[in-house]
Amino acid sequence: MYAAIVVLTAMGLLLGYSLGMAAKYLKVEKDPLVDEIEDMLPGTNCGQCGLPGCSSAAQALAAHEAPVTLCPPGGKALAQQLADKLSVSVDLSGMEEEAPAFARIKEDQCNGCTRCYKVCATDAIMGANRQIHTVFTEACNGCGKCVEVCPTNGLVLVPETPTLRTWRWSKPEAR
Amino acid sequence: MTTTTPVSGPHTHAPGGVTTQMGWVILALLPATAFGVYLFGWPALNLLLITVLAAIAFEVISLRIAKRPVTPFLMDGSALLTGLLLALTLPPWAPWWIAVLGAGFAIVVGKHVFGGLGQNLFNPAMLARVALLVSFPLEMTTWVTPQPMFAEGSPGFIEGLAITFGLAAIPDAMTGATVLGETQTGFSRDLGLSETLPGVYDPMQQALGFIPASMGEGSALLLLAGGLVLMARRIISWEIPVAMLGTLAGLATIFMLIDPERFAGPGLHLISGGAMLAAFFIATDPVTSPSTMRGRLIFGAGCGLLIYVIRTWGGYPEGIAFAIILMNGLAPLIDHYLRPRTYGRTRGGKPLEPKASAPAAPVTEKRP
Amino acid sequence: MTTVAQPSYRQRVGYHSALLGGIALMASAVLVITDMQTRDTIAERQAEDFRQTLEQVIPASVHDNQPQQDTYQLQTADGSSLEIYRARQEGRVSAVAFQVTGRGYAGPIEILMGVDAEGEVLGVRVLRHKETPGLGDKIEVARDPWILSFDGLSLGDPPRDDWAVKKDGGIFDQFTGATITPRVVVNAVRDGLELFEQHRSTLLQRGDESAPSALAPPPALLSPEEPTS
Amino acid sequence: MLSFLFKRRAFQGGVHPEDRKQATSHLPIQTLPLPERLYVPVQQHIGAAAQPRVQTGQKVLKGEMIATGSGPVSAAVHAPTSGTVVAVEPHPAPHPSGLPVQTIVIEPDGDDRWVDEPEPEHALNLEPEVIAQRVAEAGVVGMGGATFPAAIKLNLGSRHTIDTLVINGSECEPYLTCDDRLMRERTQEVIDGVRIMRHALGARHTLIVLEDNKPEALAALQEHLYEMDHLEAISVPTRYPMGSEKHMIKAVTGREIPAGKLGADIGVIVHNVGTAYAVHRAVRMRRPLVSRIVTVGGGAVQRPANLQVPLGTRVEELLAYCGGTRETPARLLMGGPMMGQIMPHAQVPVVKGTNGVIALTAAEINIDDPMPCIRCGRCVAACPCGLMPLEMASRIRSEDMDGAAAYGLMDCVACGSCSYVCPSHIPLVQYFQHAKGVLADRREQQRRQEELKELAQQRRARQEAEAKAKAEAAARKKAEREAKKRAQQAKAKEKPAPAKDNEKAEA
Amino acid sequence: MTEFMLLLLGTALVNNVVLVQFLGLCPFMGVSNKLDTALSMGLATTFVLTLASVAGWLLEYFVLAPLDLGFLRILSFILVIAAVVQFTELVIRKTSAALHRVLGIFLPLITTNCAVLGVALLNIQEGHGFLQSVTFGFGAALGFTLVMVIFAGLRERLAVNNVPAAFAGAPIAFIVAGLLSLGFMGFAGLDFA
Amino acid sequence: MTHPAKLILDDYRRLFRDGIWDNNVVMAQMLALCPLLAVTGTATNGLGMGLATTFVMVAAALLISMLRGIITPEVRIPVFILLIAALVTLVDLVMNAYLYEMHKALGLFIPLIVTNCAILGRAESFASRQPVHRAVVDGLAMGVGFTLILVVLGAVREIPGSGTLFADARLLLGDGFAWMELTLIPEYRGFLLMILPPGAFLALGFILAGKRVLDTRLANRAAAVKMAQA
Ligand SMILES: Cc1cc2nc3c(=O)[nH]c(=O)nc-3n(C[C@H](O)[C@H](O)[C@H](O)COP(=O)(O)O)c2cc1C
Ligand SMILES: Cc1cc2nc3c(=O)[nH]c(=O)nc-3n(C[C@H](O)[C@H](O)[C@H](O)COP(=O)(O)O)c2cc1C
Ligand SMILES: Cc1cc2nc3c(=O)[nH]c(=O)nc-3n(C[C@H](O)[C@H](O)[C@H](O)COP(=O)(O)O)c2cc1C
Ligand SMILES: Cc1cc2nc3c(=O)[nH]c(=O)nc-3n(C[C@H](O)[C@H](O)[C@H](O)CO)c2cc1C
Ligand code: SF4
Ligand code: SF4
Ligand code: SF4
Ligand code: SF4
Ligand code: FES
Repeated sequence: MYAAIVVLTAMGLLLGYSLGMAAKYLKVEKDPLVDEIEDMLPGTNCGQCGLPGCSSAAQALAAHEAPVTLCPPGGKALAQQLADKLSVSVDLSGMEEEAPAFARIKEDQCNGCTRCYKVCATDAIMGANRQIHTVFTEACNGCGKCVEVCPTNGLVLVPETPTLRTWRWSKPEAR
Repeated sequence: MTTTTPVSGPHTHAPGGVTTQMGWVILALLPATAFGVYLFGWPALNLLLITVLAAIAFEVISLRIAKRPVTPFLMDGSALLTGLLLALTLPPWAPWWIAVLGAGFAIVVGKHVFGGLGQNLFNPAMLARVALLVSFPLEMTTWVTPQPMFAEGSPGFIEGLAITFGLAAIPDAMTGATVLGETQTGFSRDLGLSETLPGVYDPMQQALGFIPASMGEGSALLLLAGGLVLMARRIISWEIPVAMLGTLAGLATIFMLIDPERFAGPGLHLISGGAMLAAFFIATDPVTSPSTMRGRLIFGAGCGLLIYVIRTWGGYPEGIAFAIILMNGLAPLIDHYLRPRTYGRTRGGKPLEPKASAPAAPVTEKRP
Repeated sequence: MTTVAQPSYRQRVGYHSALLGGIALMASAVLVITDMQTRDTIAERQAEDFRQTLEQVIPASVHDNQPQQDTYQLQTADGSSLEIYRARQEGRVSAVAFQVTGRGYAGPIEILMGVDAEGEVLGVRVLRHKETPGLGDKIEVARDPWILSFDGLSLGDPPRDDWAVKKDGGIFDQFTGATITPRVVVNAVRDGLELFEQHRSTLLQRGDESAPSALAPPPALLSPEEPTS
Repeated sequence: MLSFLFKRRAFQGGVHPEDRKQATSHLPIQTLPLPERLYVPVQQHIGAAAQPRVQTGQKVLKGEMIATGSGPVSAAVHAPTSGTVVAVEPHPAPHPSGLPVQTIVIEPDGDDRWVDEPEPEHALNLEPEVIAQRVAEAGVVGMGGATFPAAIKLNLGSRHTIDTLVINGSECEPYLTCDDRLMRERTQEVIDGVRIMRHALGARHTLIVLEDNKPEALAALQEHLYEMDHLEAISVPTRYPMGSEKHMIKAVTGREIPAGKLGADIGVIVHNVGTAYAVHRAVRMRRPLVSRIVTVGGGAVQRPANLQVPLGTRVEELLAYCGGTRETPARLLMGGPMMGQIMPHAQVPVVKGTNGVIALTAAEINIDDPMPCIRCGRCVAACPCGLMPLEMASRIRSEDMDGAAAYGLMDCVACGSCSYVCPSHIPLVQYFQHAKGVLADRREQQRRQEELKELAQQRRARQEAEAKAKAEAAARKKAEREAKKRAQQAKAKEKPAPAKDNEKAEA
Repeated sequence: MTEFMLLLLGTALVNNVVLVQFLGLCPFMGVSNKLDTALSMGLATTFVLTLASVAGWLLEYFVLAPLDLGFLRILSFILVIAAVVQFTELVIRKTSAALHRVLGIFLPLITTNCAVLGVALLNIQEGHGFLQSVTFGFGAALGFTLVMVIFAGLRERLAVNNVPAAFAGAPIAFIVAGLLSLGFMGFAGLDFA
Repeated sequence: MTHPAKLILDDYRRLFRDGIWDNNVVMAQMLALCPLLAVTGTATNGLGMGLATTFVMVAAALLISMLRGIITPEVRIPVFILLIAALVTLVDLVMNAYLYEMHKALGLFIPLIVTNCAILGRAESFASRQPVHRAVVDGLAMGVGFTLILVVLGAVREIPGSGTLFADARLLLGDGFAWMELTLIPEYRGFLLMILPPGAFLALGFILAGKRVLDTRLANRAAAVKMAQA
């Protein structure tokens, strides 16, 4: 009977020892995942995800604390990429592929306060103090921050007007 | 002259649709079915009708539950075909509840839990047959010798009903075993083929169907004819039947040459146990077989191999249903790994190397 | 849990080792005690289990010993050995039990049979089989009394040719739709009886000579080829 | 017995749609009278839209350039007749969406007067670059349907070695007979255009390839070709999509264009016969592309015809000329029934790529409501590109666009063979078009995101730099202040303990 | 040789660990969404299972049996398996970073794959010899990998099919596993005699 | 202010709700499948397995939660496994000695409680981070949830499969429980498929689908109620 105790204790000691050594000499370095994810995010730190910016979003994602669908500017495509990266399965069918929208300044209401100019993360708004501002559509990511700060409600988000170039075939109805 | 939603081309279509295809398959099965009904009399007709009607009823119920339109899906004829094929593989005098249970399993578990037509991964009729076989081996292995309709001694209409509805037992004198069952029983008594086969196996009778068997097992010749019609109409492809029957015959020949006492020859394998039905009508079920040519060759060969292995060494006297279900399971893998070569790419999917300015085009010589 | 700061001694390899070792020590200690507590009971249970089966093929009325402890290795003609359990009445071998195997429909069928000194079947039970439930499993006494139909039969009664299922011209019932299983069992029992007949003298006389003992004699002492006087 | 199964084929896959050409193949080309107004879109080709260079009210002459090509891939647009520009405004495009596109509306004056009357040229003496330039000036685009600016393809001879020029006269779409008639009626002009192109490309071999259902055109061509010219007309089996560049090359040269490459990369260039004719007009006659031949057909049309039509004519005029429709067409198409586009209404204009105006009855369309895929594999067998349409479609249906791409979505030429044979009548091509659109959107979005990221980083860098500069400036100021203070203090009290000051500075 | 081939076939097909013996079902259900992952998991399991069979056999016949410590079997086997898994991970990490990336995340899962412990215990219960144990372990792993890959193929198809909402996901996966195991019943009683 | 005892009770109620329905080992976590499918030929076997597993779960939760202070991440898993394995061996030995018939029926699957993924999983994710009382209640809840699904699946297979319910309950629970053994359909030959391996998978598939339907119904109803209130 003592054999039992001896054998098992010895095994325990041995295993504990080897695991300890393993832990010591084969430490996994810091998770590179966070960086990789951060690279995938839009990087505009727009805050639409409700987190203080893309790098915290990346951390939350890596820790599986945030859904892969968190980033509206990234859209469905990003959600899919993130899902693949994190090997989680998500049902994205509910996620609307939102048509991108752009800010437009109603010129008659702009008083040139420059507030929108200051919040825009991508420098999409041009204009000087006390002059009518304009939005450079190519650089606008539709985050809507400028709309929020405008004191005269002079900014609106409008969807892109469809053209032959942006027109797409719809998905057929399946039975 | 205005179209509301734009639709993409093509704006024309080849004749025919799903219903047409199913219709042809049913048509091609009719001669063998009619002959089977004639051979096994009223009980067989009852069973056929019950199976088909039950299949249709379960289809309607399932569609209702799934809140899908009933008419278009019922009209496609696939439920009818599933029922018909199942009926053809049952013992012709099996009781009614076998038919109902089988049709229910095929349509509900085999088809509609997957989402209905085209979504199922396994052949519904074969699933039902296997489920019945493992659950009710007695009923599923009680075969009768042919009792042609209106012939002397064969059951009349009323007796037929009695047999189907379990009110009258099948007279022992009328029961018999299929050839494959007989050989298997023989091996358990240490009898070789030369002792078991005489008396139970006559190639001609077997091919015509005058044997204790299911309706779809006998009349191998009629089934072959029906299958060839389907092939000619391009409703089924040639790959699966050829590969399956070829493999089966090949293996049978090889092993027969090794030990004729233990291993039956290709003739017996091809015309018994529903090999013809399976090769032309069941393994070719488009939904559950691969969709590429090479895939179908592999699929057919796999069916042949498994049928031979299970028949010869397995515990069950027949291998077809099992083989087909197993190969159905492999079909997605086959389709995944055996894709056709894409134009401009290697088989592996890499772009071809550009053959910069090859020598003179070969056809220039061909001026008429 | 990972973020909790660990005291430094916990990061030493020795600590891991000791921790695992210590827990292993405690675990093994507990198990050793349990083992000591249950070991005998388990052995008893197993013995009891077997005794009950034996009891079914050798009724208690024909013996006053413990047949499961009175074993004997019979060397059969094909060179293998067969374990024989001997029942004794006042030291004389009154019956024996042994195992026979047949190849059934779906695998081997292991059968335990008891035969009395006259060569009459005392009882037959199936120990293990893989036959189809609902079809071949009627050979289990719990499902069907069919297996009891062997009781009291012997090689001569019925005559040898009648040791077969009815379908093969014998006297035993087959089951509807399953002939193979009963056929195999009938054949196996008949073979068992023939084996008994063949070795009858060895089986019975051997027992006569040696005094009843709780322990089976070491096989080395028993060489069946050796004629007994 | 099974030999029919193993017949070697020019290319794998393909289908045999009923060709239905007999209604128009015997009808000579008629000239459509000038309509009241012409609607000339500035975008009639692949690439960037042309820039209008006329104003409302301006008079224009036939062949006058009214919009210039802009950017590397673009094509000029010319006035189809003489008249007045009455508007430059958005007008429904000949496109399934019917979305508006910038259009120059011209009211013809009825004179149909050319800008100039140049002499025919000895085109074969010209340098290849000059030929290409003339073609570009004439606004010639591929007339086979792709409408790729022809000059760019003619210039490829300078960068690639082109050994074979293939002239695509296969016209594999049902109903269409415009190329057939062109080859039969203007044989010499076509051949001349071919020679010019061959000269521009420096190709050694030239093949004019026809499907074997156009024996008259083949005979007409062969009559005008002579042996030593290394220019020959051959026929190939009739099988859709023989006209597709990739498959035609495979059929006549046995070569395959590697994925992602052009025909030029393997030394072959394909041009349509209509393009050849347009090149002849442009280079030899110095006439820009202002009209084209259009087949008006389909069961719903009273009197099908082959018409020479000024570009910008509205489709309804063509139909009216042909006696109108006998029943409301179930679908009105521009192009053939396989690859043609459905038109939202008949008020869209004929453009450079319009080879047919087809009004189909429901019976001709023969498309039922879609059923689920039964995995019959017909689409796989039909696909000339060796794809598995069913797998791509099922992935697209479940929104797995990347999965579809992995199955070769981008190798699909949208020929429609798969949809044509599908017994379940699944609109496979539309699935593919939809998915290609989604993927394009995604690429576009990704590109934007990259740009935006860049912008955001720049801004951040700028802000940081500014902040740093500010901080530095503040520090400098502070230091200066301190220094001043110290100087003042030093001045004020000549003898304080200097150590104390040092300590403060350090802190 | 034939004996071992037959044991191998029998273990892989006839008594398939997953579909017939009901072992290793959690990874079978959990890691079979994607074909590639399933294959990797199968390979990792094959390695560990074979090694665990060997280790278990050695432990039983060199330590436990001589010392009459049958009751410590479970305990010591699972410890050995944990060690084998850990060891495998170390080796793979040291030798091939690429392989580790593919198999790495699965290795910890294997410790709790009951097929590993189950097969090691079955080896002892059936009284297999050393070579038999190896064959049995390898065969079981082969069977595991086989059905895992087949199942993953089927599930990839299911993912793009139109399965009703009530059945989508886990329910239909179980039903498919059931139907597959119905097919595998065809191998029951397979007897190459 | 809510009484602290009520708070604790609410907490326990949540834990039980989780264990039995919302986060059920089988129906939500998809773990512990092997014993589940393997032993549920009859409801009785399911019950036996469930009780044994519950015991191990509770005891493991207790021990692990108690030891959580001294265990280091490096040897965490081996320690857990070691503890669980010891407990299982204990159960094995005790059942072998005192519930011999049941032990025979459950066979290989008693030792395999060790690798029952659910136990280790729960130890990792719950017991090793929670105070003893919560860990134990959670273990119990998970165990009960597992036992329930075992019994339900056993019943779903046993009734059509052999026409009985709780056959041989006497062997597990003692002669006092003979009343539980019901023969629902006498002289029934049985839909064998249900007790064969395929039946196990199929039955579980349908049970899961049933739960899905029930859950959506409940969610819809809850949503409707909320709508009505708003
Ligand atoms: C699924 C299945 C299970 C079977 N199980 C058994 C069995 O357990 N025992 C048996 O003797 N025959 C079994 N059979 C064999 C057939 O019933 C066989 O035809 C019969 O044993 C031959 O005997 P018969 O002369 O009574 O027809 C089974 C057959 C099938 C298809
Ligand atoms: C499916 C398909 C079918 C085509 N059919 C024809 C055709 O019948 N005739 C034709 O000239 N071009 C056809 N084309 C276009 C050719 O691929 C190619 O673009 C054209 O012949 C090049 O000549 P172009 O640039 O002069 O138009 C087809 C393209 C595709 C993808
Ligand atoms: C799900 C189901 C299973 C059945 N299983 C059996 C069966 O195993 N054996 C049987 O004789 N009848 C079975 N039946 C049929 C009915 O019990 C039928 O009434 C019965 O067979 C008639 O009795 P008889 O065959 O003894 O005349 C089943 C019916 C259903 C719906
Ligand atoms: C050539 C052909 C063979 C078929 N074979 C079967 C069959 O063996 N079993 C079956 O249930 N349905 C068969 N069907 C019908 C149909 O494909 C089947 O109901 C689907 O599997 C249900 O989704 C067949 C259909 C065709 C066209
Ligand atoms: S919503 Fe997207 S872009 Fe905006 S901060 Fe969050 S992660 Fe960055
Ligand atoms: S929405 Fe406004 S703030 Fe946001 S990117 Fe566009 S212009 Fe800038
Ligand atoms: S042709 Fe249609 S039904 Fe057939 S496989 Fe292709 S998509 Fe499916
Ligand atoms: S449309 Fe695309 S997928 Fe369909 S046949 Fe043509 S090339 Fe193949
Ligand atoms: S219980 Fe999870 S793998 Fe067996």
